Amino acid sequence: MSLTAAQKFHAYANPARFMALSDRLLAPLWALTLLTLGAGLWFALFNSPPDYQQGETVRIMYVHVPSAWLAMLGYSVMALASAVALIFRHPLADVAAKSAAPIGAAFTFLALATGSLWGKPMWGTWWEWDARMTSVLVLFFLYLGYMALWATIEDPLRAARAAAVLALAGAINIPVIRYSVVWWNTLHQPASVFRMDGPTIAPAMLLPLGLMAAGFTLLFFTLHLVRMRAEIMRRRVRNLRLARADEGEA
Amino acid sequence: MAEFFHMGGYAAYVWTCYGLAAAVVAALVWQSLSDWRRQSSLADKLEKAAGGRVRRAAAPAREDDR
Amino acid sequence: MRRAFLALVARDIRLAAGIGGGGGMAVFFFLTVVAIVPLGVGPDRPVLELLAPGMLWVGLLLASLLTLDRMFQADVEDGSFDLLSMGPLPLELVAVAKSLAHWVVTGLPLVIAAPVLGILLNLPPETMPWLMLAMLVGTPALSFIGAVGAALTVGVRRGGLLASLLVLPFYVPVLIFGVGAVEAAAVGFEGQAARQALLFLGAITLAAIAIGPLGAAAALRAILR
Amino acid sequence: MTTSDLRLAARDLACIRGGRLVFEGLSFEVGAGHALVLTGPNGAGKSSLLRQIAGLLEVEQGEVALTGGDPECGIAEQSHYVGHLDGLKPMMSVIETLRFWRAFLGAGDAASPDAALQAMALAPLADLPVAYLSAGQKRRLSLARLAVAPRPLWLLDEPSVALDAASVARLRDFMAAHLAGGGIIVAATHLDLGLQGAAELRLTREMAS
Repeated sequence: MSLTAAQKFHAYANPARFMALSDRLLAPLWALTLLTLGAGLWFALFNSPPDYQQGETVRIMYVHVPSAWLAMLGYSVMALASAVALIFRHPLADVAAKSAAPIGAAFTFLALATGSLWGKPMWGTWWEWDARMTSVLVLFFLYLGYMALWATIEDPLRAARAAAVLALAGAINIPVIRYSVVWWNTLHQPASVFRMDGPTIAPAMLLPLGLMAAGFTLLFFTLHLVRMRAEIMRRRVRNLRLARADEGEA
Repeated sequence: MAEFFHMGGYAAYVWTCYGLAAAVVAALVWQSLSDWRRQSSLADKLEKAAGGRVRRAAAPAREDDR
Repeated sequence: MRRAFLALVARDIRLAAGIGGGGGMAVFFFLTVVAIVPLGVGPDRPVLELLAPGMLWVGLLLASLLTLDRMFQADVEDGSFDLLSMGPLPLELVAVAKSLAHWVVTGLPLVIAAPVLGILLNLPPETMPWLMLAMLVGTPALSFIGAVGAALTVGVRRGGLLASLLVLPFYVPVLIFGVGAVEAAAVGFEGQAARQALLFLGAITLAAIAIGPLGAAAALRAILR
Repeated sequence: MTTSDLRLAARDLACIRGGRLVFEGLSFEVGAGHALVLTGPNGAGKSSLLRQIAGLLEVEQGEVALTGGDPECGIAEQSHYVGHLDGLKPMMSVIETLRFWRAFLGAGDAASPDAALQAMALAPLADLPVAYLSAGQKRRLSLARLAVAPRPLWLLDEPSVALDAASVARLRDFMAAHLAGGGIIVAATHLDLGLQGAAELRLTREMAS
């Protein structure tokens, strides 16, 4: 097997600069995340009024909406990194893509579950096959499929390429799914009660929501860095072990 | 205080929501950090075992093994 | 002999849970199959409620079929099966160990995933315990009956498809009583009918555990020697 | 393993594969501490004969018996078989593989997995996944399996395939130790494995006709 220049670069790359930079960034990032999340929680739970229509359940929104936002942010990061990995073959890009997936999947799950917990008291049902929920569910499946693909191919170089293709295919597919589902759904059931628009948000709610969204986003990027570092280490371990298998003859 | 936990009769939903979110986030943070710790300590150990001999670090992946 | 048996079960579970083992794949497949139903039949809640028990069981059957063909095939392909068959464990017990491992890595997670899917299909919450109980009782039968199909198609190219065709007819009773238990529970009657269906399901599972490994071992002997 | 009256005997064996008669009328005897080397061209039935002895292939005619061993067990249970396939799982580590076979086969007073790795010079690779090993290392691992569970009869099909000179020497010592302990080896090989006082059984394609 002859390696292309890019593969060689990848296999031998020692992303020391990334490791050093991320090492310095992590502590302040954690501090900022905790601070923002703490402030967000304080406002969300203690210092914001109940909604005049939804009552106290509106507090679920402060978790639900940021989670849903991260679900999409996670996929965007993953797709973007996959594109960079495919086009420029940058060794860090597929590490970034792989590391974003579990975080995105976890928050997609959280968005679905908290939505369910919000739906029960408000709409009287845990689940409704409306356009938005259905497309988020499909997004969750895309995440799972992406992670399953990574888990199935042992060689990271090949897994990265296959997974990148899948992530990009999913990125193209998401709007298609979204609109097909809207169309499908309105055919059967006109959107009436189950609209997510809700009342326009009062400023008193905007602050906790904004803080929580910022906190979640910071958490996402902090975790993303941690996971990227772990992934780089995993590859280093793999390379060291392969080298040892070669040396084992001595 | 009791009123706060009562959440206007929606306590079960609101607190489950926050509890679930806390659990998922905690699990994610824990898993990420422990994975980092595990991989980096493994890498350290292997590097030490290689004793600086293996600065080239990488061998190309074997195609025939899978 | 007990040590050998446990070692084999542990190895198979570990292999299925690892890279390319397909342990989580069955649950993922189950999720997708069931979630796709409302997209096909429409999101009408009463309709979904009506379909839910049947769809959940059909999804479960398909998902457990998915991983069936690797039960013996993987070991036969890489030569481990020769070594396993020469060990102190009779082939019948090897089949029991493999069926058991298959159940632990596919059947059990499917049972745990089922209530979540029940919510998606608008299954009444009261019937949820019955659903899980029925699946818990019924899924071992799927693995143990499936072992015969897996053994019969060992060494066959694209054996997975053939194994599914061979095994599905034998899954029919499990499907009937499994759905029966959930539907009966939905109707009420203090669970009398549901209990009866569960008993039938249990009988089928016991029979499958008793007969499946014998059939699988016989098939393996006939085909591989 | 001091069952000195151990004896592997085959009488009038025949083998039919895919409707073709591979060999017939094959008889031989091997006693404790002795080796039988099977030679002959491809397709002469060396592998088939080994698989028949191991019970992996039906014996159409004649019989093969191991006497003087454990009367409770069949030949298969008293044998180690090393075939063309290594029977290794890529995702299990080297040491896990040996631990599994030790637990599965029943260890008795055999060598510990670590000692077995030492003997095959695999010790530094103990915690590597099998997927990372080269073909020769895999073969050595499947040979190390023979050390973790005691079996009086070894059936080896081209055991030296993919091995380098140093490893072949190790294999030689390994087999000599087994014979010295009163074991029996039946090996198919193209290579002179330097087995002391080994009898040779030459299979030819013409035997069938």
